[in-house]
Formats: sequence, structure tokens, C-alpha cells
Amino acid sequence: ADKKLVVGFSQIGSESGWRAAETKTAKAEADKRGIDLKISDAQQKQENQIKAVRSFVAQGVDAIFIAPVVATGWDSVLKEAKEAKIPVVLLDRQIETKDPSLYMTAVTSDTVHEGRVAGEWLAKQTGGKCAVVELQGTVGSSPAINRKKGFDEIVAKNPGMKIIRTQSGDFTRAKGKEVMESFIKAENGGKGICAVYAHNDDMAVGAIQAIKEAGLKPGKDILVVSIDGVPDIFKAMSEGEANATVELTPNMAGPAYDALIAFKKDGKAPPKWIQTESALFTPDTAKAEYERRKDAY
Amino acid sequence: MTGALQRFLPLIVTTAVLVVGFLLCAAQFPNFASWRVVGNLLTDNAFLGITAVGMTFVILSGGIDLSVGAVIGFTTVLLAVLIEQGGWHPVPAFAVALIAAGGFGAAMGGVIHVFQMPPFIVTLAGMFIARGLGFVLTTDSVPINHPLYGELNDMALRFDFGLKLSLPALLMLGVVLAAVVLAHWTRFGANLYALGGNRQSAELMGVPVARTTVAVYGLSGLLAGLAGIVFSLYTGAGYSLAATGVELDTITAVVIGGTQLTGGYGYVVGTFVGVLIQGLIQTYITFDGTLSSWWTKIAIGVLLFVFILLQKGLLVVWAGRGGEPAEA
Amino acid sequence: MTASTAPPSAPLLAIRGLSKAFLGVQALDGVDFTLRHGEIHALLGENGAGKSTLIKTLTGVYQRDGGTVALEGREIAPRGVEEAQRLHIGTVYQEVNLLPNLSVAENLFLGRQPMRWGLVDRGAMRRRARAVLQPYGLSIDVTAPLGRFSVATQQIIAIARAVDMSAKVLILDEPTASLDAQEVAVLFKVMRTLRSRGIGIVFVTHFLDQVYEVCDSITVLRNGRLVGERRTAELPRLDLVAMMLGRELEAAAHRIDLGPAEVDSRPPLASFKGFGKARSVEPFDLDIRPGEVVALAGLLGSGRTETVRLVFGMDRADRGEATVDGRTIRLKGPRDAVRLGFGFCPEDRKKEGIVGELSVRENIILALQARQGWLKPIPRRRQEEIADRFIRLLDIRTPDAERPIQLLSGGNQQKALLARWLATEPRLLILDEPTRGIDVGAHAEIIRLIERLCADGMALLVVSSELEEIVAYSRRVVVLRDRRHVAELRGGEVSVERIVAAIASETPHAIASETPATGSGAEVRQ
Amino acid sequence: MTLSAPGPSRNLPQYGALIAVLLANWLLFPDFFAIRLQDGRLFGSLIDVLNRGAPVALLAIGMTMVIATRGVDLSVGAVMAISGAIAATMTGAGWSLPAVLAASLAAGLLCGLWNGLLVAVLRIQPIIATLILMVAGRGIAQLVTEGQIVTFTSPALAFIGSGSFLTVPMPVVLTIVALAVTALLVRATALGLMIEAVGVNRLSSAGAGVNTPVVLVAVYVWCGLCAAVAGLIVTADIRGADANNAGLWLELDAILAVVVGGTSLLGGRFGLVLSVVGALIIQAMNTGILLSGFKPEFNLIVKAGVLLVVLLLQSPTLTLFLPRPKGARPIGTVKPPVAPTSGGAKP
Ligand SMILES: Nc1ncnc2c1ncn2[C@@H]1O[C@H](COP(=O)(O)OP(=O)(O)OP(=O)(O)O)[C@@H](O)[C@H]1O
Ligand SMILES: Nc1ncnc2c1ncn2[C@@H]1O[C@H](COP(=O)(O)OP(=O)(O)OP(=O)(O)O)[C@@H](O)[C@H]1O
Ligand SMILES: [Mg+2]
Ligand SMILES: [Mg+2]
Repeated sequence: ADKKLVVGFSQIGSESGWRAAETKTAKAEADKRGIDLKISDAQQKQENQIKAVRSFVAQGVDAIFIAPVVATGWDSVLKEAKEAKIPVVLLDRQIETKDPSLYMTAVTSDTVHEGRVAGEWLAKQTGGKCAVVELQGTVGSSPAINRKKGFDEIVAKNPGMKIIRTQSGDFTRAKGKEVMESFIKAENGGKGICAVYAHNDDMAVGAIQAIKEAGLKPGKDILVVSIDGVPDIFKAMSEGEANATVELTPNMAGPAYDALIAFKKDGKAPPKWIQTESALFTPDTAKAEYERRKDAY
Repeated sequence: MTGALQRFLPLIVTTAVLVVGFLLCAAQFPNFASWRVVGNLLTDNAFLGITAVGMTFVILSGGIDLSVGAVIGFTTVLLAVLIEQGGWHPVPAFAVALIAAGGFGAAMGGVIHVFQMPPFIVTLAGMFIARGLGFVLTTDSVPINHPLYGELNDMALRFDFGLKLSLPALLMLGVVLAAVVLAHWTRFGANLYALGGNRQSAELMGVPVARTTVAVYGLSGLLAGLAGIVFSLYTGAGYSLAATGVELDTITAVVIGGTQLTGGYGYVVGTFVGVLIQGLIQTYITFDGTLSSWWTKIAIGVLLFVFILLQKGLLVVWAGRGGEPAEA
Repeated sequence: MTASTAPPSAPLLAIRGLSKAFLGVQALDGVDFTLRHGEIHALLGENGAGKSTLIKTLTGVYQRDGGTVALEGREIAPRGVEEAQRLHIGTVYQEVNLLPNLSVAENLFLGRQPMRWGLVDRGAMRRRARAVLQPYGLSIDVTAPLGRFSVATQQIIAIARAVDMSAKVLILDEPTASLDAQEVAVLFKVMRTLRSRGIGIVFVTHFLDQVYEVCDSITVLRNGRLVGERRTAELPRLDLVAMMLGRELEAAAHRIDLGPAEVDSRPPLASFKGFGKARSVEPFDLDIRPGEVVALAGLLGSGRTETVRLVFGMDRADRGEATVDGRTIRLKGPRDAVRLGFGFCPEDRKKEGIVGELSVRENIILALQARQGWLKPIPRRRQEEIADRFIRLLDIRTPDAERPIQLLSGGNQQKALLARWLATEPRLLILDEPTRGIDVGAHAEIIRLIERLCADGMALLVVSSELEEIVAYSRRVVVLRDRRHVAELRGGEVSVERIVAAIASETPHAIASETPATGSGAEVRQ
Repeated sequence: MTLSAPGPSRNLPQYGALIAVLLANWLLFPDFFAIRLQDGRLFGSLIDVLNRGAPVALLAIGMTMVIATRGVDLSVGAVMAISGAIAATMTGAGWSLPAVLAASLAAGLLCGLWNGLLVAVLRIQPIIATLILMVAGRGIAQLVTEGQIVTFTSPALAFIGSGSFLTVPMPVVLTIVALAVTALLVRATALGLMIEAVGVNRLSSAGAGVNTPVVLVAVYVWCGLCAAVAGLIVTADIRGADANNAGLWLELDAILAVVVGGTSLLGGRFGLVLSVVGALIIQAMNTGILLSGFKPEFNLIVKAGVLLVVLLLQSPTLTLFLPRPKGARPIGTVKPPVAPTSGGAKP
């Protein structure tokens, strides 16, 4: 009989609902396949992730999954894993390295692309004319940088589109709401704002509340577009308060397990990048999507 | 020498706690008691240890330095920008980073002394500034690809019995040794303890308060800069959000190591042991591998509490009622 | 008494027109002071007269507002203690200002450690520390933290440090406040030796006997102003007191009428049986009756302080029992004692007595308020009344009751502490060295106050190193030696000679040779 | 004893700084002082400052007294998360508002009790004692919410966050009430005096008969309660408990507010109103940064710069001409020796 596969998963933390869902799914998918999953929570710190990978190597696991908190800084620890012949899979974020052989594959979406999808939807919706306020993620974090980059590409293509204000909402509801409140005041009671683009759904939910409290109608007076696809944004969409979200699936581990099992079985190396879909959702399907998701989270 | 025994008691107790903790872990996990784990413990906590040495000096002098984590982050970014975007050789970049970090610390010390502002606040502002400067340089994480980095990373002292001491680990051990000498065999060290014992008395005894204050924050900044270099070696990158929250980790290590936050009492070696205890807690949790994010946090808190209780308990048992250090 | 070296032309230290003001207080107002080579010069004045301020301004702790200071004819203006030390001025400031966390040797050589190969030579430092302490008969473990030793030992160490540093001028601000007679004698011997080497010594004290014993000249300050300078030999005691107070002092404290003997037959207010604590004080019996003063006499470290701390519950007794009003009580802490109507002025007022940043008013009402509990605040008006009453009664020198107590001079802080307990109208007041650092005028007042309180039925338990003082007011003296109560003198038996005899019986007294006790914060005497 | 530090001149730097920051905001954004009524609720940037400043102001009220005893409470952010998590989860499970509020406040109280016992009885240094709950507390909050943002729809609970009373937003009302109750509690009783006495010199206070352990525990309990209220507000405001982020790093803001308000970290004299002013200065600064349209990369530097200026204004060195005892070097900066010296082994 086969020995149970042991996988060490260095998770970033649980800084958002999406992240917690990713962990939860990873566990569920491991159970389905009879894999023994060891999760180490890095509390948002890269140094903790590196420590975790080192200690996975010391423990002699069969594979290591990393959801890297930053793109850089993995070379030396991954080298150790490679020397110990332990395959590494990256989940939901890519890393920057000169030596791609350091990891087996990466299961991620393209965060720049997500920004593009959101931007394209907005451009289409408004005929390329829109004064956008942007709620950025945590300054310096890679999704914030990339989602801004992708969106900016579309803005650059549409002369009628303009980002009139941009500030960091730290990926949280509370900050999203606070920042949106000031945006509304700064832009003539919100009259100058055509849409809000939030780097994640949580900030969008906060922004929706701020818009309502200012006496405006979210989804109508000010369009709301965001990224992630957590249940709450589908709920808001079904109530007509949000307009679009780009999904980032929390099931990153599933494809990774499959690739790993295949690799262990007949040594078939998976493609270097297993890209997950960045699907756009709009209010028409919101209700059903909400029902489908609310338990996965 | 019962007097000496009593003086070093907190240190002995802390070390005993570390050893007991390690043995317990080893009993639970078969792979734990290996040289690899020991080596990892030293390497992974090198930057923390180096920073904590500086923090020990600051706390001994009766102050506190909240800026260290941010200075580490800033240093990594500065190095990355100089080396990758400026095309510098790493060695002059290291020098510049050390000077910048040390100067930054000294400036905070100057503000603290001249304006008689609480160190907590001045260094908190310093933390904002250092992080902010990092953001201004670049918000991206920048990989450092200079070949020297690879060479430095491969450098290690290997022992026949299996222990491997990486460059960061060696650096930390060196810093700890130098710090012990500085604390106990120089006038500067004596002045630090004096300042922390009682600032007014120290002044009345002729301790150069201004110079010492500036120097100790300068030193803390310098060591944070060195830790930044180590961190950039460790990750091979510069990132403005690197090492967030490290200030609290270092303060915890210093205090677990038996140094009084009110200043004047404590040992550098104790801090070193404190860092290892924290590293041990981390390693234990990773080895366990079943803890969710929240249980991890709870476990860290509980273990911290247990270590502190153990320490207090051992002190009381071994020293009787008089051994408990005063606390304010 | 004349100096043995010929006085050079310029005086050693010439201070002219020195002024220093603090907010609301002109602490020094154009003071002149001259110190000659090979002279011991007393600097005298009431509490708050400005003595300590003069010293601190002279040595650069405070920056002067005006005036000049010349050392051997050359103008100096040190900007800090470090600089003063470099000019060979060694100072012991009022209250011990050493560092409890450093070892004795480190305290002695802080800033001037012997170096070898660029590093501190700890061995040499230890050896030299022992040598420096040797003239004082102090053979202690110089590597032990200073905080382990008693206030007295710390004081001697501070003196030794200053003496070792002062090649020209030695300044001592109330160095004898916590020393006993033998230690004072040793100190004086050292001072005379230094004088014979041409060193000038400034000596601040409230003990007039000591002034007449060692000093060549006297400078008197009052309210920050110079009253005058005299040769000791030419100034009779009464004139000196008049110079200090600005008025005649009523006849010095006399032996008071001890009242009717029936006091002894009254039931005791508090009684302790076999009371004691391991590694602290041997079990003792002690009865205290209303209206009587019980004094505890003994050498430094004989266990007096520890006895009264047990009685007040500051330390917890681990054996014996205590009864108050015939009922057995358990003293779990000072709060219990306060509720029973006890009060306690501790020996170390800076650390255990005053609450430095709070005002004089708040310090005075603190114990009363604590006894009433936090739910029943004393109205502000009433607080002010109480504070003002005691400020007048005890003549506490402060511009107003709202001044933070830490800004008062040492003696006035002591009076405010006394006021704190008097305000609670205690039934038993415990005073540990109550007259330490208090000037002659206040000294007499405090003794009179003690008499009056007893007449009103208050019981007092007093620790004092001044035997004359004890004899003056107490009718029962418990003598301690080596942490044991060895004798009790009553009524007619109470006299300085008898006390000394009781202290000295059996083991001959050896001057301070302390070693830190193992395993306890206290210390044993050998 | 004092609600604010005595003497108007001492408070000048704080009020001056607040006005200066508000004026700077007005220069950046001319409509800053414009206020109108929106759905029966005051609406405007100035109201935002008050409203958004409320949680930190609440924390600062509790923190002030902890700091006055020479302590510090790093766990307030975590306590906020716990109280919010409990409120949202219980509301979601259908409990009534009074039960929810009682449970949340009780959680805050328990947290405070735990901190207080560690500090007063086990004598662990406050920064470390409360660090334990800072780390573990957030874990407990996440345990309650299982790492998710637990949302609720109950308008009753939401009212605490975004409702209004006589047009004044509820968070502001709650802060004013908390301030008034706290001020009453310390000023109309002798608690304030005892807190200050314990903070300045614990040994002396104990010797004078002050029940120091009870004072210490009380102060941490009150701080826990204030944090629980703050947690309720932020949870009610976003109609969801974000255990991961609620109150994150707010302990630093609260400490900052207290210090900006002029209370010394070395304990002793404290000013409650001034701490609230400190919180408002910080929030006015944050709001100003949001309104200004600076790039977010500059937020921290701007914040640090303004802070340093505000604190410099209070520096004893620069305010020597103002009658404040701190000015008298070096006595004012003394801390009593804490050595295990003679008599020091016992409290
Ligand atoms: N740092 C200070 N700030 C404000 N006032 C001070 C300060 N130091 C001393 N004073 C005041 O200056 C005056 C002189 O005090 P000083 O300590 O010189 O008296 P002293 O003669 O040494 O008295 P004592 O015999 O009690 O020690 C007192 O009124 C005191 O309150
Ligand atoms: N509980 C205690 N813990 C630590 N040190 C103590 C304690 N009680 C007293 N001491 C210190 O130990 C020294 C010796 O105390 P003891 O009571 O034996 O002396 P004493 O007779 O009162 O003489 P002194 O004049 O030095 O106070 C004192 O100076 C005191 O400061
Ligand atoms: Mg004096
Ligand atoms: Mg005594």
C-alpha cells in the first residue's frame, strides 16, 4: 500500500476571508485525496514562511506548497528544498527567480490580468468615459501593485477614463469605508465620481456603505467594481449595490494536488504555470453564485 | 560564589527553560533533535538576534527603540535599489546602508536627549519615517541578483558532526560576542547600565548622558542596519514591508532573556537565549503543522505565557523571596 | 584648628554673587562663599536654605543665573558633573546618588575604570576598589550590586568615591545623616587626613556637634541669601543657631517629664508575641501602650528597620502573633495597618515615602484618603485646609501646597511625610529615623510635637540613631543587636550610657563590614 | 485627581496642534468645515474626524489610565476584535441586542481582568503581560469567526456604528458618554489620585495604605471595557466582524494619542480630555491625508512629520518658559530607582 503523501503548506496567514477560504479548501481537497496536509501559518511574515519551509525540509515532507507573501527572496530556501529533492508548488502568487527549476509548478491567477478584466468591464460599461476613484490594497503588497497595473493599462487606452483619486484601504472593510467617505467629500459630495474600483471585495463592501450613508445609490450613482468574488459581494450585487467582480478562486490547492499526484505516480512534470480562470461576474448571476459559494467560505 | 550565582540566576533560569523546551520538543517529534534544526534555529533568527542585541543596549539604558523593524525594511530596499538600479557593488552599498541606519538611530537619540521626548514616541515616529522612506524608494519587492549575494549565501562553516553555520548565523554569534565585551569590558557599557539604573544619579556621577544616549540609539540603528543586510542576504531581495512587527519580537526576546524594561538590569547573552526561545516556539508550531491561523496565534500567546511563568516560578523556587527582581 | 600647609595667595574656591532661581523660588540670591586650601568649611542653614542648590550649581548640575566661581584664581563654569570631576572637584550629593544596579566596584570607578588593552581591567578595578574602601574599615564583596547594602554602607561608598576623585575640593552634602557614631568618627579621620594634604572640604550637616568637632569655618545661608562667614572658634553655638534661624531658639530640647507611672498599667494598644520573620528578625515580644514612646536603638543593620516594617505589615511576619486592643489580628500589608490606625514614616523617603510628582497637598492627604477608600473622596477644600494646617504647623518650606513634593528640599519632604500620617490621627505612629536631614529648628519642633502627640494619647514607635534624642523623649528603649532584641530599658534606666552599654555588651563593636546575605534582599552583619 | 493637567497654559500645545491640523486640512480642502444634514445625521469632513476618531479616542480614554499607572496595554486592538467577533456572531445566531452587548462588554472586562492580574499579581512587566493577549487575543477573535468576516443585518446593532442621536453620530455620542463616565469615576472619587500615586511611586503608595493591586486591576479592566466598546463600534459600522483586521495596530495609535495628549509614559499625572484631543489630532491628520490626494506611499512620512512637530511643541526643552514642572531638569525626569535595594524586595 502507498504511504500517505505528506504535504507541507506554508500559508501567509488569514488576513482576509478569501485567504481563510483558500486554507479551508486546501484542507478539504487534501482530505478528498487522502493527503496528509501540514499547514504552517506565517502570520503575514516572509521570514516565518522561510522558517516554515526550512522546517518542512527538516521534517522530510513529500512536497511543499507555498503561498508566497512576496515575489522575491525565495531562491536560497528553495535551493535547500531542491537539494533535499522535495518538489515545491507555488499557490496563488508567482515568485521572481532566475532559476525556474527551483519550483515544480505555480497554480495562480494572473493578478495583472484581473485588473485588466475589471478595467475592461468598466470601460465597456461607461463607453470609455469615467472618473474613477481607486481603493488600493496594502501599499507594497503584490496584488495591490499588480491589480493597479492591469487597471492602469486599460485607463491608459481610454482617454475618457481617469483615476481622479487613489488611496490605500489596506484591503479592509473599515479602511475602505473611511477612505471612500473622504473621496465622496473631496469630490463634491460624490457627484464627481462615476465609479469606484476596489482592489478587493472587502473594501468595496465598505465603500458601498459609505456611498449609502452619503445619500447616494451604490451601483447606480456610483458604479462598484472589485476583485476576488467573495460571497458578500455577490450578495451586494444581487441587491443591486455592486456591479461587477472578478473572481479569484480559493481552490488553488486542488489542481496542485492533482499535479503532484501525477508527478509522484509517473514522474510527469506538470506545466510551469497552471493558470486559474479570472472570470467576471455581474448582477444577473449573482444570486445563484452567492448560494453556491456561501458554504465554501 | 553564591553572589555571582544569584546575579546570573535569571540567565541560568532562562537557559534552563530553553533546554527543557528543546528536550520536550525532541521527545514529541522524532526529527527535532537534529543538527539541521539547530542550524536552522541560528540561521533563521540571525537578523532577529542581531537586532535584539541593539535593542538590549537601548533597553538597558532605560529606553526603547520601535524603529528597528522599519530600519531593517528600509535597509533591504536601499541595498536593492543601490545594487540593482544603481549598479553598485554590494560592499560599498553595505557601507552606505550601515552609515544611513546608524545615522538615523543617532539622530533619534539626539532628538530624545535634546528635546527630552519619550523614546517610545520618538522611535515610533522613526518607524513611520523609515517605512515611509522605504515606500518612497520603491513599493515593489526588488530581487538582488548580484553574484556576491549567491557566494555569501553559500558561505558556511560546516562541522563534521553535521552542524552547518551559515554566514548570518556566524554574524549573529560574532555580534553577540562583541556585545558582551562592549557591555562588560568598556566604559560605554558601564555608562549604559548606569543610565538605566537611574538617569539622575548617573548624571550626578558624571556619566556623559548626551553622548551615551546618542551612541546607544546609533548603535541600535547600526545593528538594525546590519540585520537589514542579513535579511537581504537571507531573502536575496529588498522589500519595504520586510520585517514588520520585528520590533515587538525583539522586545519580547529581550524581556524573555531577563532584561528589565525599566533599564539597568540584564545581559546580552540572556537576549540571545530569548531569541532562541522564540525561534523554538516557532519551530515547534511548524513541526506540529495542525494549527490553523488562529490556533497558531493562541499557541504563541500561551507558550509565551508559560515561558514567563516558568521563569518566574524557577526564580522564586531557587532564590527564595528575595530573588525576584524589582519591577516597576 | 589650622591647616598644616601654608595657604597660597588665591583661595582654593571663590564663589561670588552666585544666583539661581527655580520657577517661583529664588533658591540662591547673590551668595558668596570662600573655601581655602586645607580647610573644612561647614555650609549651614535651615531646610530649604539653598545649601544643596549651591552645591549643584557649583558643580554644573544646574546652570547658574549669575555670579562667578574661581578655582585657584581661575574662573570655572562646569557644564556638568563630568567636567567638575575633571577639575578635581569630588562631590557626594544629598541622599545617596549611586547606582543600585551596578556593583560596588563599578560605582566607585564609573567613568574612570582602569583600562588595559583598551578594555576595562575588571581585576584591577576590584583590587583598587578594596583598597579605596580600606580606610573606612569596609571589607565587603565589591562585586556585589550596591543595592544589596544598607543606606549607611552606600553612603560610605559614595564618600569613598568622592574622596578618591577629589584632588582639590571635596564636597559632602549631609554625608552623616545615615551614619552612626563610629562611622562618623571614621569619616572625620579621613577628612582630617585630606585637610592635612591641603584639600578643601565643604561639609553640609544639621548636626551642630559635628560642626564644632571638625570644621574650621562656617558659612550660613538663609532663604537663599548669605548670612555670613565665621571662624568656628569664634562663633558660640547659640549665635550660630540664631544666624541660621534668624531668631533665638528656645532652650534646647530638655528631658521631658515622663508623666505618671500608671502608663505602664494601661492595657497595651498593640502587642506582639514571638513576632518575627525568617532571615530578617528573630522573634521578639513588644508591647506598645497609648501615650508612650518606645524607641528602638541599635547599630546600623541591627534590625530596627526590619522590626518596624514587620509591625506595619510592610514585610509579612512568618511567626508569632499580633494583638491590637486585645484582639488577634493578621497584618497582611500596610493597608491593614493603616486601617488599625497605624502610621509609618519609612527610612528611605525618596523610594518608599514621597510620591514625587504629586503635590505637597496630595502627598499629605494620601494616607487619609487611602484609609477612607476611593469612594469617599476628601473634598478639595478640606484637602487644602489639611495641607495648609500642616504646612504651618510643621513649617514646611514651600511656595504653596500645589508644588510637586520632589521639588522641596530634603528636610521639607520629610516633614510633609510626617504630616501625611498626622493627618490620619493615628493611634500608633512609627517613625524610622524621623529627624534625618532635618535642621535644628525643625528638629526641636518635631521633638516637641512628639511630646504633644503622646500627651494626647498617641503611641509612638521610633527608630533613631541619635541617642540623645531617644533619651529626650522615650521612656522605654528596646535595644537591638544582630537582628535580635537584646535589652529593654525602662523609665529611669533610660540614658545614653545604658543604651551604649546594652548595644556594646558581649560582642565588641566592629565597624561596618557587611556582606550581602545569600538568597535575600537584606543583609547580614558580621 | 485632575481631569486635565492643571493650568490652561499647559494644554496650549494640544489644542493649538489640533487647531493647526484642522486649519491645514481647511487649506488643503476648502469645504473641510462644511456640515450639512444627511438623513437626519450630521455629515461633513469635520464630522468624519470625530466619527472616525471615536474608536481611538475610546481606546485612549482607557489607555490614559493604564499609562498613568506606568503601564501600557498592547492588547486593546485584539480586545476590540474579540468583542466585535462576539457581537457579530451572536447577532447572527439570533441573540437579542442587550444579550449581545452584555456578552461583548463582559469579554472586554474579562480581558482587562486577565491583563490586570498578570500585572498586579504575577508582576509581569505590562508590555509583556499585555503582549500575550495582543497575540493570543486576535487568535481568539478569529477562532470565534473562523477567520471569516462575519456579517450581520440587525439594524439594532448597526445603529451603534452608523446611527445617530440628535443628529450626532452614535460613535461620537458613545465616546462622549465614556469620557463623561470615566471623568466622573476618577474625578468625583479618589480613584484618580490613587492611579496617579501608584503610577508615580508604587512602593510609597502601598506604604500609605493604597490598595495598589486593586487600582491596577481596575485600570486594566476599564481599559478592556473601553476597548470592547470601540470594538462594537467598528463592527457595527461595517456590519461585520473582521477579526483579522479590526483594531489592528490601533494600540499604537491609542498610545500615541495619550502621549500627544501630554500624559507621560513614566506614569503619574494624566489628562483624559487631552488624550481625546490627542486622538482627534491623529484622526484629523489621517483625514487630511485622505483629502489631500497625496500618494499613499507618502502617508507615513507625512504622519511622522506632523507628529514630530506636535510633540516638539510639547517638548520640555522648548516649553521651558511655560510653567510646567517637567521643565526643571533634571529632577523632573527622574524615575525612582527600581533596584532590588534595601527594602526593595517587597512591594
Ligand atoms: N529642581 C528644583 N526645582 C525647583 N525648586 C527647587 C529645586 N531644587 C531645589 N528647589 C527649591 O530651592 C530651595 C532650596 O533647596 P535646597 O535643596 O538647596 O535646600 P537645602 O538647603 O539643601 O535644604 P535641606 O537641608 O532640606 O537639604 C527650596 O525651596 C527648594 O524647594
Ligand atoms: N525587607 C527588606 N528587604 C530588603 N532590605 C531591607 C528590608 N528591610 C530592611 N532592609 C534594609 O536592610 C538594612 C538593615 O536593616 P535593619 O532593619 O537591620 O537596619 P537598622 O537597624 O534599621 O539600621 P539602618 O539605620 O541601616 O536602617 C536597612 O538599611 C534596610 O534598608
Ligand atoms: Mg539639601
Ligand atoms: Mg533603619
